[in-house]
Amino acid sequence: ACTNGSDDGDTSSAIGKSNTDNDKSGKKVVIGFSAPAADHGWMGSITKSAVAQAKKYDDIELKVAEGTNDVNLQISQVETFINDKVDAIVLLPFDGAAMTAVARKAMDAGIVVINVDREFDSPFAARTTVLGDNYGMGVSAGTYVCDQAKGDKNKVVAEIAGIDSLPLTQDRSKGFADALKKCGLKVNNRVAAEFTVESGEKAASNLLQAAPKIDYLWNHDDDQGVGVLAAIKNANRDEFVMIGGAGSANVMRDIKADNTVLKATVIYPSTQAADGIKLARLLVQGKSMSDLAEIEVPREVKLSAPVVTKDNVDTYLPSAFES
Amino acid sequence: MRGIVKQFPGVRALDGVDLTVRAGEVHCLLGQNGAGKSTLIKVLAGAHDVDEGTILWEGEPISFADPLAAIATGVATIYQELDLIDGLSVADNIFLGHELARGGITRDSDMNKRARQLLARLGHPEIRPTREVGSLSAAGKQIVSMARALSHDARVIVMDEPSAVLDPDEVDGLFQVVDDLRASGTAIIYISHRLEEIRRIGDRLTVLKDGRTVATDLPAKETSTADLVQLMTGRTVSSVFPRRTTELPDAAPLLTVDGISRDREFHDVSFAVRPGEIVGIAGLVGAGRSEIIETIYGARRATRGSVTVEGKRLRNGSVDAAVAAGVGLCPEERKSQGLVLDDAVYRNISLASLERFSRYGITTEAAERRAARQVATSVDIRPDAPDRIVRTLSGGNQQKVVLARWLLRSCKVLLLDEPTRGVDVGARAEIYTLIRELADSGVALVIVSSDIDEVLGLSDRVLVVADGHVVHEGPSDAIDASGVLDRILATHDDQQMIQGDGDAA
Amino acid sequence: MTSGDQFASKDNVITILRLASVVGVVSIGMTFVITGGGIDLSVGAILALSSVWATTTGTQSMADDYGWIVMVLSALLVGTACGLINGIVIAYGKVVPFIATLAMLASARGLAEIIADRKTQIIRNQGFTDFFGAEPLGIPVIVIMFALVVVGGWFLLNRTTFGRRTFAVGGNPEAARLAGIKVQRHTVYLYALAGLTCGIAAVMLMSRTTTGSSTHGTLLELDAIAAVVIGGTLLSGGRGTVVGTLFGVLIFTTLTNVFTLNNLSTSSQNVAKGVIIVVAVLLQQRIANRKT
Amino acid sequence: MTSGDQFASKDNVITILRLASVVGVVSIGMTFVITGGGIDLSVGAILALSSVWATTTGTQSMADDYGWIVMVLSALLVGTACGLINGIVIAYGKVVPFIATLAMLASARGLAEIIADRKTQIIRNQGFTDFFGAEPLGIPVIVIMFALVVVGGWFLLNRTTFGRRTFAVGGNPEAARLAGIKVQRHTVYLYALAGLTCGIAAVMLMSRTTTGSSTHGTLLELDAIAAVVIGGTLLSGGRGTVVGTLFGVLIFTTLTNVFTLNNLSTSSQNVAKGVIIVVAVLLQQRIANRKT
Ligand SMILES: Nc1ncnc2c1ncn2[C@@H]1O[C@H](COP(=O)(O)OP(=O)(O)OP(=O)(O)O)[C@@H](O)[C@H]1O
Ligand SMILES: Nc1ncnc2c1ncn2[C@@H]1O[C@H](COP(=O)(O)OP(=O)(O)OP(=O)(O)O)[C@@H](O)[C@H]1O
Ligand SMILES: [Mg+2]
Ligand SMILES: [Mg+2]
Repeated sequence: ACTNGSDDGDTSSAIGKSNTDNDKSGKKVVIGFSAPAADHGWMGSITKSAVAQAKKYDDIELKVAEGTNDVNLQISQVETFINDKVDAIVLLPFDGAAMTAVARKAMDAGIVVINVDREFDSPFAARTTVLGDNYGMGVSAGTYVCDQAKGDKNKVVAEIAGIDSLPLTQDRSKGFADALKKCGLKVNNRVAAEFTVESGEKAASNLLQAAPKIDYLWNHDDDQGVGVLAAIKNANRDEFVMIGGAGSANVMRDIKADNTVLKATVIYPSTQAADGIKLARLLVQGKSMSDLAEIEVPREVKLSAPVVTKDNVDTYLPSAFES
Repeated sequence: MRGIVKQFPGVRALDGVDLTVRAGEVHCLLGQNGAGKSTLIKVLAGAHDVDEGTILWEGEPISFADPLAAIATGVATIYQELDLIDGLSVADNIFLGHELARGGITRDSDMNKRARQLLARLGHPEIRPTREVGSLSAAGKQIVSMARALSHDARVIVMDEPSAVLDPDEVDGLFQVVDDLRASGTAIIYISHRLEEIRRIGDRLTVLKDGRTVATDLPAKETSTADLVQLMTGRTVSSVFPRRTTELPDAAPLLTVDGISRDREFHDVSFAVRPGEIVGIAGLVGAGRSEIIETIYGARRATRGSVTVEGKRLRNGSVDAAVAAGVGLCPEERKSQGLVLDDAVYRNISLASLERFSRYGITTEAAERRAARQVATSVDIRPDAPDRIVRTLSGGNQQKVVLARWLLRSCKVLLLDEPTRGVDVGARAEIYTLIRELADSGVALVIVSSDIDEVLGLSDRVLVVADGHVVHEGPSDAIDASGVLDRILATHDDQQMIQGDGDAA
Repeated sequence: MTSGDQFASKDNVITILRLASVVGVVSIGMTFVITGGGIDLSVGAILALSSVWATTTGTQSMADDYGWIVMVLSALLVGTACGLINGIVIAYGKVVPFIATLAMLASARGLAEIIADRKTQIIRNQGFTDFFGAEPLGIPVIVIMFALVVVGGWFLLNRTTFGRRTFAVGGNPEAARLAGIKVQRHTVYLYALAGLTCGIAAVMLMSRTTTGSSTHGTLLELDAIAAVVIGGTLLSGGRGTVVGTLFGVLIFTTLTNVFTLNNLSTSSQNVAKGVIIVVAVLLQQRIANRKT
Repeated sequence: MTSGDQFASKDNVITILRLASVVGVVSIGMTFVITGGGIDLSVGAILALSSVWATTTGTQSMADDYGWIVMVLSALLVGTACGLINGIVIAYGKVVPFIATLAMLASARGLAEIIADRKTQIIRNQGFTDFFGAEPLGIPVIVIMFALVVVGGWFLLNRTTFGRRTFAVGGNPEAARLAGIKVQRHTVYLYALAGLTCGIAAVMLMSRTTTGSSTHGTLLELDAIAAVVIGGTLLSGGRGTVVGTLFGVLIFTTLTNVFTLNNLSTSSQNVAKGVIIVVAVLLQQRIANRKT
């Protein structure tokens, strides 16, 4: 697997496989890129794969802004891009709603805005939106649990969420709860961590005390999952099945090795921004998506959230991100 | 004030005190360190609330819930511990709490003007109202405190040891102001440990002992010193300076100061101190005496010259080097330079001698306490409780703690800056004896004091400093207080002549 | 390096000022609290709570009836109320400011999350967005607000009895008390003032983001304190300068902006920022020493 | 409420102690710094840098050759070195501690990110995991380490000349200097000591999470300072208690644990935490007042 991910990492090998005319060098495109602080593996991979994608094209000039969790700062980054008169902006907002106004301003200034992962609040704020499916992620995890439980309504389900104040966490939890409801299960114990290893370990330690017996544990994020697994090991617990989230390479290797409680993970693609870069280039150069009959690039691309288990892990491992 | 009782955790600071003050009189309050004088006036100023007793104002009972109420009624107070805000200007400090303002917006030029008038009235027109108070010397701050008290047009003005940091000249100025106030019908409560001052301006006096009034309404001028000391301490104290009993050995100098200077502070100071010798430095406030001995100690860097102890030259500007060579300094300002206020008494005393009470860096507390207690008793720190937090001691007792620290550390050279500031007559005599004993045991001492009689009485040799220059050096029994002042004034005149010439040119 | 032209362009200056406005306004409030001998860790959380309170469906429907001023007033009120609570707990409860405001941080943000149900609340009131989004003479309204707060803060600190007393309370509270100042009451005012600036900053951030959210202003307290201290206000109280704080805010914001323009990685930026801060302070001291 | 049984079970007590260990060790170092009149905002970042440095491929392959002690030593060394830099900048550069350590925060975390390339570095050395994961007599090794640090810290602060000097330096640096204490050098020692505790805490966190990461210890500084202050150490310096800090740490950790046992949402936890902190401090003051 790739370790530095700078130019030719396998993070980008899963994308851009289709070799059509679209990849031929064209008019120079200046793209501004802004994302939240790369304070965990998934987010780090988002930026890395976007940069790697841009490097593949000699007609793209990418301006990467400092990753930030401060909407005020992120707004001013977009303002700076507008001042700089970039051609396109690929924006993964810290908070979609809060970035809507400034994104609209960019659109009004004639800049192509690609919204990634966290959706704006107005359709006029972005030309195209690339979305991971947070709700779908929860549903996938919940459905997997239902399948495993085989109708037993007494199974104990626990959940370790990510940063609780983010809308995406809400969506994931809601999807999970909705899916569980269908087979008569519910979340018995829920704690929230902060997407970091340390917080995962802390949250899991407390959770394992609160719930003496668990059957299924869904952890929203594979980064914090490293800590969750460590806590499980510290507590000497193995009576349950754990499902991960996001799909890091580490976790996939664990699933493949099949020697921990971790049996599955739900993918949340970290290549969304890379897709955004590609789409931005096409839009600015006036091209269309070659695999579609459509002349225009679609307004919304929603990526799917498949469940990875021991059986299909080999398909996904190459494109997984190193956290 | 009738039957005032004030209780602090563990101490009954005031235990039924009576005090009556009439308009147009200077009422002096006397008592040993820790007798309760400051506490009593803080009660009067509304800074402490009383536990028992009543305050009558023109015959009516009144209660001062907070300082504002007292000020509004007409009590202005100059506190013993300077209560100024370092970061604010002189004028702002004078008018703090009753700023000249219109609709909340300050009228700075008016305040500066009035401040200038008040300072001029106190004989200090040279203090600029816009100067930051933090940059003033202790004496300057005392003047500002007095200006603040005057700014209130109060009916009663309380002065808690206002003369402690002033030199004789300035005390004269202060007394002039006090006389004016008395003439205009203002009542003054005056606290001091200097009996001669009380003789000069006091009308009547009250003596406190251990939180109780032991005598009141005594005539200030007629009561004999012996009686007063008897009332205050409960015993008789001879206030003569202990004289050298043995002949000064003719040894090589222990401390040699060779031509040290600091720009704009002092110039070309040289002298030597032999073991067992006491050298006094006399001069007016602001003459630069403190700077000289702080420079010797390494707390300030000399721009020129050198300091040698036992033939070894000290590293310039290094306190560590001085301490290692056996030099100690009892600094001038007890609060800012001397004490760790929130620490216990014994720990403050042992601070400079920690190595002595530790092995491999681990402290041996029992020995430390024992030794600290011993020196504490020898300078008569009250109450005799080594675990008390220093902050809760009375001003004079805090001063004794600083002194005790250096008595505990066996130094070869001891520099004392105002060692008896705020110390009562009884304890003062004991400190004199201790200093003499130290000298007799072979320590070389340098003493700075604003009390010229004290400098002359204690020391074997005296240096007179004026405007940063040594203007006289000689045996202390060959000169008297007026001789010292003459020498200082002579240089002042010279200076003025030189300056005048400069202006003319 | 980016060419100087671009950096100094009017647009870019406006961008920097706009970015500086939110943290700037809060820093002015913080200047008062720190000069008065305190510290306020809860500013970011209070901002969040104010923004959430001012954008609930309830408030917004009232705003539809009575005008957007309702939203502004609720933000200011909530901010001031939180500041008042801080002040009362500190002045009368005698809880050290660090702990009292840390507790407020946790509580206010928690409450904001509960009220908003962790959702970002979108402002639908067009009047609000229009008013605060306007740019009379090319200068954004929130930059004008920032300027007014700076001027007002400077005046209050340096030209009024309130300012004098703030220095006194921070420099030596016991001396201030003996001079007849009601130290406790003044302390309450100081924290209420800081709360008010959080309310103002909340309105500004609401206009910038067109949202209210419980995540607004995360870690704002550190930025504000850093700006105040870099500006030369003593953390121990008694000495403070509004102009210094303004510089502190602008230095930080400009630094961030320059970094954005230069394509540096966040990590190297952080290393550089740390070094720059220390060097700046060392230089500042050198210069200050030379003056005296 | 959860039944008392579960809360008081031996397992749960061990869980709480284990959770308390990391922040606890750092808080002991912080107690020294704060008692000595300073503050250290960089502890979390130093912990992160130490953990990353000790788990790079380079260090780990050295550890394979020479034993896991190499990892431990590198964590301790890196921590102490960062602390030394803090101390030197503060004592000799005369930069206020808040700013100097804020700069260190930014730099150390940035450096950690660069070294780790933002990846979580997993510890493969079995010896390390086994040693620190062990539970002799049922007590986890890291809890034992925590206990040793507390006892050592108590002894150092209360029974040695070093401790005495710390109180003096924090209480009145000028008086300490004039009493012949090398104030600057002592200040350097204090920050180096705090750095060392960060290194120890890094080892503990590495063992707990089996990783080194640049995100370790995020916002640890706030938790540590809060624990120290709740414990009764004066933020202005001169007064400090190791036992108080221990209590502060345990109160915070227990609170979180109890909340989780009761399935409270993070938001309500935060609101409750804020209120409980203030009430606890108020009660503590009442009791302290009654005693004297
Ligand atoms: N805040 C306090 N807490 C506890 N005890 C106090 C406090 N203030 C004063 N005391 C005690 O009250 C007693 C009287 O102190 P006070 O300051 O009134 O003495 P004083 O007569 O002014 O002495 P001095 O001449 O030394 O200034 C002393 O024993 C002192 O230790
Ligand atoms: N911190 C300071 N900043 C500026 N000027 C100062 C400071 N301290 C003292 N001075 C000035 O230095 C000169 C010497 O002051 P100082 O009071 O130390 O003299 P002194 O002879 O020791 O008198 P005293 O014995 O009363 O202290 C005075 O003019 C004083 O105003
Ligand atoms: Mg007194
Ligand atoms: Mg002097």
